[in-house]
Amino acid sequence: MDESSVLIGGKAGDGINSAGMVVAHLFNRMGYRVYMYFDYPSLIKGGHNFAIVRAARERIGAHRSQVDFILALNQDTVDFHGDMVHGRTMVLYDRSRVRAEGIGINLPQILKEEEAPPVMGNSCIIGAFAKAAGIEWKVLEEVFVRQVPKALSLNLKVARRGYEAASECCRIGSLGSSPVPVISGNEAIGLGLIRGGLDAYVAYPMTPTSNILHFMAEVAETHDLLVFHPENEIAVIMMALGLGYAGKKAAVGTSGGGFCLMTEGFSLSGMSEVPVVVVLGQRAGPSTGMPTYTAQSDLHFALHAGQGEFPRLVVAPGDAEQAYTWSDLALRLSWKYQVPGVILCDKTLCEGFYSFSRPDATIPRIDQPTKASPGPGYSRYLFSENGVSPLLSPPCTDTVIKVNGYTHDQAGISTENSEIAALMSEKRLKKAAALASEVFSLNPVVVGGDTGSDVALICWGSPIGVCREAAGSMGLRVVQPVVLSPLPTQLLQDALQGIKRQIVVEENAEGQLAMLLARHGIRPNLHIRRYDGRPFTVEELEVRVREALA
Amino acid sequence: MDESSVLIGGKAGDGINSAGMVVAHLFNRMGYRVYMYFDYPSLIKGGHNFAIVRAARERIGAHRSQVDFILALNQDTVDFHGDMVHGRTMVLYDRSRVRAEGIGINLPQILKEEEAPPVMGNSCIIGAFAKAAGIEWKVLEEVFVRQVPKALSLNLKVARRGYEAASECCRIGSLGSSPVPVISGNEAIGLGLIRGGLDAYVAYPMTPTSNILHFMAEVAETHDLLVFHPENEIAVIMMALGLGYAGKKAAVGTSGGGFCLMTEGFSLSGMSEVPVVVVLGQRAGPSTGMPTYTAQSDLHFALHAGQGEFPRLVVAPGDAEQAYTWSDLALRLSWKYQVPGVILCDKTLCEGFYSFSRPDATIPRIDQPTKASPGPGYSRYLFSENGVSPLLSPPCTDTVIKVNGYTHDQAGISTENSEIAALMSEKRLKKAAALASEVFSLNPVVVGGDTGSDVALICWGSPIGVCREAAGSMGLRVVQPVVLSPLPTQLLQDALQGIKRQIVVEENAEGQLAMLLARHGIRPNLHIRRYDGRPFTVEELEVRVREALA
Amino acid sequence: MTARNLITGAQNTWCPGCGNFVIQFALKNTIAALGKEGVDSDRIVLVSGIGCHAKMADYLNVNSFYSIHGRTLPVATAIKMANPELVVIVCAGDGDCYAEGLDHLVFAAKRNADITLLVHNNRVYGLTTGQYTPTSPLGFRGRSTPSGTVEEPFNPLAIMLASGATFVARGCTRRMDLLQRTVMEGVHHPGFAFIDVLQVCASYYNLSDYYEKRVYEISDHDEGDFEAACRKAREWDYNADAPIGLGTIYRAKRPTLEERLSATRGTETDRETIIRNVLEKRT
Amino acid sequence: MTARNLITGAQNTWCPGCGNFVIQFALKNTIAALGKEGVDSDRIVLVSGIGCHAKMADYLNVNSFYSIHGRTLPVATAIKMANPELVVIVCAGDGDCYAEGLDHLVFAAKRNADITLLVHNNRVYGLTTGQYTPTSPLGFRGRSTPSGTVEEPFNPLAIMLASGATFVARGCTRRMDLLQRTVMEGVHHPGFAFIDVLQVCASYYNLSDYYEKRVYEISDHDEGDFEAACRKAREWDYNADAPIGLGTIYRAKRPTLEERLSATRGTETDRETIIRNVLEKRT
Ligand SMILES: Cc1ncc(C[n+]2csc(CCOP(=O)(O)OP(=O)(O)O)c2C)c(N)n1
Ligand SMILES: Cc1ncc(C[n+]2csc(CCOP(=O)(O)OP(=O)(O)O)c2C)c(N)n1
Ligand code: SF4
Ligand code: SF4
Ligand SMILES: [Mg+2]
Ligand SMILES: [Mg+2]
Repeated sequence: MDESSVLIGGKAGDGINSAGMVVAHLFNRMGYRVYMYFDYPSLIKGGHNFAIVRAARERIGAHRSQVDFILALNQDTVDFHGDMVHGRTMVLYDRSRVRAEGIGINLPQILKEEEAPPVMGNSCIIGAFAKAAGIEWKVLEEVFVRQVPKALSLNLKVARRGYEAASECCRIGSLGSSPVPVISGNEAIGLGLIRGGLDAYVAYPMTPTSNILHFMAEVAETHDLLVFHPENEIAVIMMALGLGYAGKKAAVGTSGGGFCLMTEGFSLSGMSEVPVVVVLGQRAGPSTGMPTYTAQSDLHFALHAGQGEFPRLVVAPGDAEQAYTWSDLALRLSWKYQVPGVILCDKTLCEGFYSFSRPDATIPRIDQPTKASPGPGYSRYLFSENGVSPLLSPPCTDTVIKVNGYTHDQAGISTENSEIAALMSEKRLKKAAALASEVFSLNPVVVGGDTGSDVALICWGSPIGVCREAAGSMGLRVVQPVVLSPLPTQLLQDALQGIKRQIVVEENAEGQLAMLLARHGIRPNLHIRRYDGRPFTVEELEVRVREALA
Repeated sequence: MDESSVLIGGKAGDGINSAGMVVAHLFNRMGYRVYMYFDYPSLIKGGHNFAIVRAARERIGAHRSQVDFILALNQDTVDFHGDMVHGRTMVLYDRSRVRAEGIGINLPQILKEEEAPPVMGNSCIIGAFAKAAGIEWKVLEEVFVRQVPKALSLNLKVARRGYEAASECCRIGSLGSSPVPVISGNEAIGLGLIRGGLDAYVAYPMTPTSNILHFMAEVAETHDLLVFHPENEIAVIMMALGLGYAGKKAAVGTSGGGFCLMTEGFSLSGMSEVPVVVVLGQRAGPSTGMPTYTAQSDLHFALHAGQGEFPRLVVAPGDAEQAYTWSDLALRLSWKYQVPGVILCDKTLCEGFYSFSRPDATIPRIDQPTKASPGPGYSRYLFSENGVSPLLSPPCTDTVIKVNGYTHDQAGISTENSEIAALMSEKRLKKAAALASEVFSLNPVVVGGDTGSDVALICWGSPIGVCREAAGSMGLRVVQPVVLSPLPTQLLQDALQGIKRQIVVEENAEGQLAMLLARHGIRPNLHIRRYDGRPFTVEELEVRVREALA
Repeated sequence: MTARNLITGAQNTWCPGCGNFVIQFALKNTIAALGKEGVDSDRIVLVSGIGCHAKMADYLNVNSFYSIHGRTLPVATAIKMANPELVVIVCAGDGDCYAEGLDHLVFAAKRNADITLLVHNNRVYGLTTGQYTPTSPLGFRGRSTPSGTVEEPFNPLAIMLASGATFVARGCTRRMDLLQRTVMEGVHHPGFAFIDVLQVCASYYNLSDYYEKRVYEISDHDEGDFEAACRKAREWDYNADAPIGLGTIYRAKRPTLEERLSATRGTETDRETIIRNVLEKRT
Repeated sequence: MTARNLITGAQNTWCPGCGNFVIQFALKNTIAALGKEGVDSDRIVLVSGIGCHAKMADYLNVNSFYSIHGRTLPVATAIKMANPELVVIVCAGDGDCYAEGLDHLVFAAKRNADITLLVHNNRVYGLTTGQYTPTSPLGFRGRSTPSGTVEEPFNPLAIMLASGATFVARGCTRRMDLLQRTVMEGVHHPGFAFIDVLQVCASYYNLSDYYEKRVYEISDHDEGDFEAACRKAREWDYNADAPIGLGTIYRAKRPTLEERLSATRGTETDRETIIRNVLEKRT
């Protein structure tokens, strides 16, 4: 078997997310590349959670409409996902609570016999799954040793009981490749920022980026990183700017509602030229919307947030490697050009898990601008050819460093002089141009699929995963602008050369990328949109593409 | 003489704004239509302020590069405005402080003799101006009686001394038309909102809309209007939404920085369908920028503020009549379609003064949707053909009225159901479509100038005044979309029918209207932009248009 | 109005053992009791923030404004300003009301609008899975502070007293009856009623036993004595161990915001008149 | 560093008679005195909000972050967290710090970052031409309240004490010397130093005579006694007439935010190591 999909479902509190991760690591050990989608409502205990783990020979970033195994810890897992069942789908379930056909395991009884707590039910069902899927016990043991942080031996015991209670129904073979790390999009962003030189991370919790805060806080237990969670998002961005002024590279993370509160500071970043990087994790809006469900509906908000005109970097990575690469680059570019940056992601990317191959070798180097020299003559906003002024942070001997959110002169003193105001506005335009030309050289438009096709799927962000697959299976070209501001229009046009039909695939209702392209003279006429909080599956997209082309 | 321009300048604290208004009213009494531009830095006492009063036979909304009279209460008024002098410019000045050529008046001596306080210097110089301009004393007396609120007789005495000290150098004749009200753009907005049914105005002070707050607070002394100034702009918009929920029509006013803080509430308005109207007065940004200077650089921010997708109304009136009309309409439309609305204005409009002829007869009627019926079956978010649900406010007998910023079902209860989420998203799209079709019928695109020309000036907001004049003198068409969201694309295309060269005139650096038009397939290739905080003058625009066409 | 089921059909998604059930019960009973006093349930408006606490808006079958994180109080104040006939009750969280939107809390106390605030103070961010809040003790290990917080908690009661609140009380979900009495007192209080409810979070900060051992009902205490109220409020600092008094700590009489507003407001209602008057002055 | 003119060439645009000149003078002298103590002016960072007060950032020739309305304190706290070597002084307005950004003030007190805050409390919005602020007296007729406000002022000192501030003081621009001493004490205080400066606004709320008659220098007062500090803070409520004490009201010792942060922080600095460690665990 070349690929396999497993759905595991249960109540919030049953540990579905970690169980899914263990399943993912079983495949990982056997040399598969995995992707995991985790679906959960906004509540803490109860309700219905499920994870879909998909394993394949090649790198993937999407799940399918059907699954080969269902691991049911509650009845909902069987009842709600009937449409995902195909002829050979095997259901493993907790016999004590679930009525289904397949392999029933009496979880409570096993747990009771082993004196294990209820949350270990998932280990037991995983054991059963391993057996059913013909996965060797050794593999499971290895994975548990590495991935189960607490009560390993009891978990193993319970898993063994599950293993023994089930029977093999197929055999998922090892592929021989070595395992690679499996990380979430959030972790990829965090690691990319750290690689880019991050000194501090400031955030107020908000799905889907809270886990970056948790991840960074954990890293900071051993690593020299400042992680702070203040009273609200206004404080978050203002602290980041204070840190930036004082010479620390700082990033913040939030979602749309929190970003609203940051917009005033974001504009201050634009004017004061104190950089900051905002990780903006999109979720279904408007307002609180569906906090744990996905969307791509904040693109134009990110492009235009904050009063007045100033250059900004907006990157929208679509998978873990891109997230790592572009978080690194975003931090470097924001600092180099002294502009605010946005890493625009979404719940699917943030909380999805991906097999991760370090792309470090392919990450372009960003040269740093020439160093500033301290001294009484220092001007924080010195005019220069490309608009970028040499940057210093206090304390510097005999140097006064003034940053200012008012219109200011080169020294940073407020002014209302019309000529200086115009020059400073032009300084910002020059920085935008310089940033755009550097972006041009960074491969900001990804072209994939069948590059000979005259049909292109155009997408941004996390749907790249599903688009790549659909394009692969249907022989289409895929074009993904990773940088959305400054938009690499020329490269996009090149990428779309020879294309007769352009289909924009987006997870929003208004067609936000389509709008942006139209503004730049690219006017695709086919659109596929989904706006119910759920990401496209491979099959769904294929059907929609066929419909669109019909 | 058909028109006349007067510049009066002095320190902040000299009462330049009110002095300008008195001069404006002199012309008004004589049947002229007036426009006043007031230029002041962000400080309370000192510095240099000036007002340019321009009077003409027809309605105007811009000032010229040159003036016929300069009334100088300080030396700066002479020194800074040398470029505004033409061959016959007459300078009247305070001889004790200013060196100039023209008519010098010894203000301190007159004030001392009349035992008048220093601030009455402006009355004295106005008296001198009236004499120099050949304006009858009776006119001045009438204006003072109506417009000088305090110490009338002393002010008149001082003015008389000025009148007597000067000599006539020309004669500005009466035109015979009756005087009309002279109001600021801010007042026009305030009155329009009141006409539209406003119950409450909530604001935190911020230039250039603070004066709406002050105006409304004054109105509320006699009128049954709730005016409240809370702790910050977050409280402002949340209070407005609370008022809206409880059945009061509420508007708020701010500028870009304050609007940033409102964006989260704005998105909540979109989701909860509790309407609110935001008066967004643009000023030079980013960030604090130049708080008392003008800009048109928040268009895209207004169009895209707030996470998620929801319909919004954005209107950008350009003069006092439009401000009155469209503030009225904005309030009515926001309530009818239960969407947030923005009245996008700028410092030039807000703090400029305009002769105002009530346009009430031409304001279209907005029908109200059918009434909701209370009772246990009431659903706040009932699905309907055009997406608009019947609106009720508590208390209503046996009726539970739930509004919600989460994705919700028809009853207003939170849901994460994918079908309901999609349907609610479509409900919002339907409202957008319904709003767009009503906007279509409201004459949202103003076409003026020489409609036979194949060159068009395209503008939005306050530059309509200067564009109208330049178009008039140069024989061009003028096209002004007053509604920017939903953009009346078809009407714009109609308005641009037969146009060979389209020049977009904007007071920003990036060409925000041009971007918006491009997105909708209208791609003008000529651009005139100013971004130093100052509005275009008639002559400047004429020169720039000639350059652009060359 | 006709008798009404005060609970909606919405599925309840609080964790088993969550203190929010107790608050819901207290509120339901309070609303029912108000009905008997002649306060029609149609006149009740519930305003909530965002967090576990806020789900109350889905569960109670009364008018509600399910608002955004931290912003309950300006909404509630405005509803009361719009229509003083409405009885406005606010359910806020400690993250919500003590962190995200703390400023509004101080201003609500300062303004004395006649609304009742229940802070579901579980001393943790519940819905975002367990981070510290302004009332978590020093060193609290939450998901954003795995090595422990670096801040002492503040004492919300002390801040409320300093801000001019006219009714300051504390409840605990381990003491349902007392809580219900306190809520009723709060609603009856003419002015801003602040109730800090120590709410057990079963999943992220289960202080059931801790509270069980320390809480007591305040008695022999002069609610009108500001100094005594301050002492009582400071008895426990939300950090170190101490007895935790429950009940009303302070009560004072001051004109409400609505009363003062209606005293300064004009009466002319004809819009055409007002427009004409203004334009006349500007001519 | 070389001796430096502490005043920039920027044109000063405060009104004649404005109390801000006095604060500027006090700050300039403080910075000069710190220089003599070995605190290099290069290490001073001034953070300001937006308002008349904030122009200090243009006028003092030291490092500065001219921030936005109401948001000084998170900026200042972060600068100190980033580099504890810096001496961070904040000039905020009463509209700025008591209205727009009040939440940050409470949290600054709670966190005890070692920064010094001067609130230029002119009890009015100066730069936006005269509206009431949270410390304007009840009935104040400003441009947004022509019939008088409907709110009592709050007492910022009382709120600071309730919020855990470790240094609470009051100054007045009518008492320049005392103000300067108080500022110096604030800067020397290891922790968050809060100084409410009663600043005369010559144009919109000239209380020169009012203060002249009522202010006195606090003496015979135990700055370490919290209860005494509360009484002293409440002596004048910013509303009714009462003697107005100036000087330091409260002082306590508590670890600073920076100290606590550095105690919990890891030490590994090699980025590649950390990335590899994480990825290893995820394989
Ligand atoms: C502006 C904003 N920031 C962050 C969030 C994410 N968020 C939702 S609930 C919550 C915390 C809730 O904690 P608390 O208010 O204490 O309520 P509890 O869940 O404990 O009842 C947060 C941070 C949000 N919804 N909005
Ligand atoms: C978010 C925001 N809201 C409003 C303003 C407008 N504004 C500028 S200064 C100011 C008031 C200043 O008052 P205060 O803080 O007391 O300072 P003062 O001028 O009295 O020194 C306001 C409201 C702003 N700049 N930013
Ligand atoms: S997380 Fe805590 S507060 Fe939230 S529902 Fe569960 S027990 Fe209650
Ligand atoms: S308005 Fe008041 S605070 Fe502002 S500069 Fe003038 S006197 Fe000073
Ligand atoms: Mg909580
Ligand atoms: Mg002030």
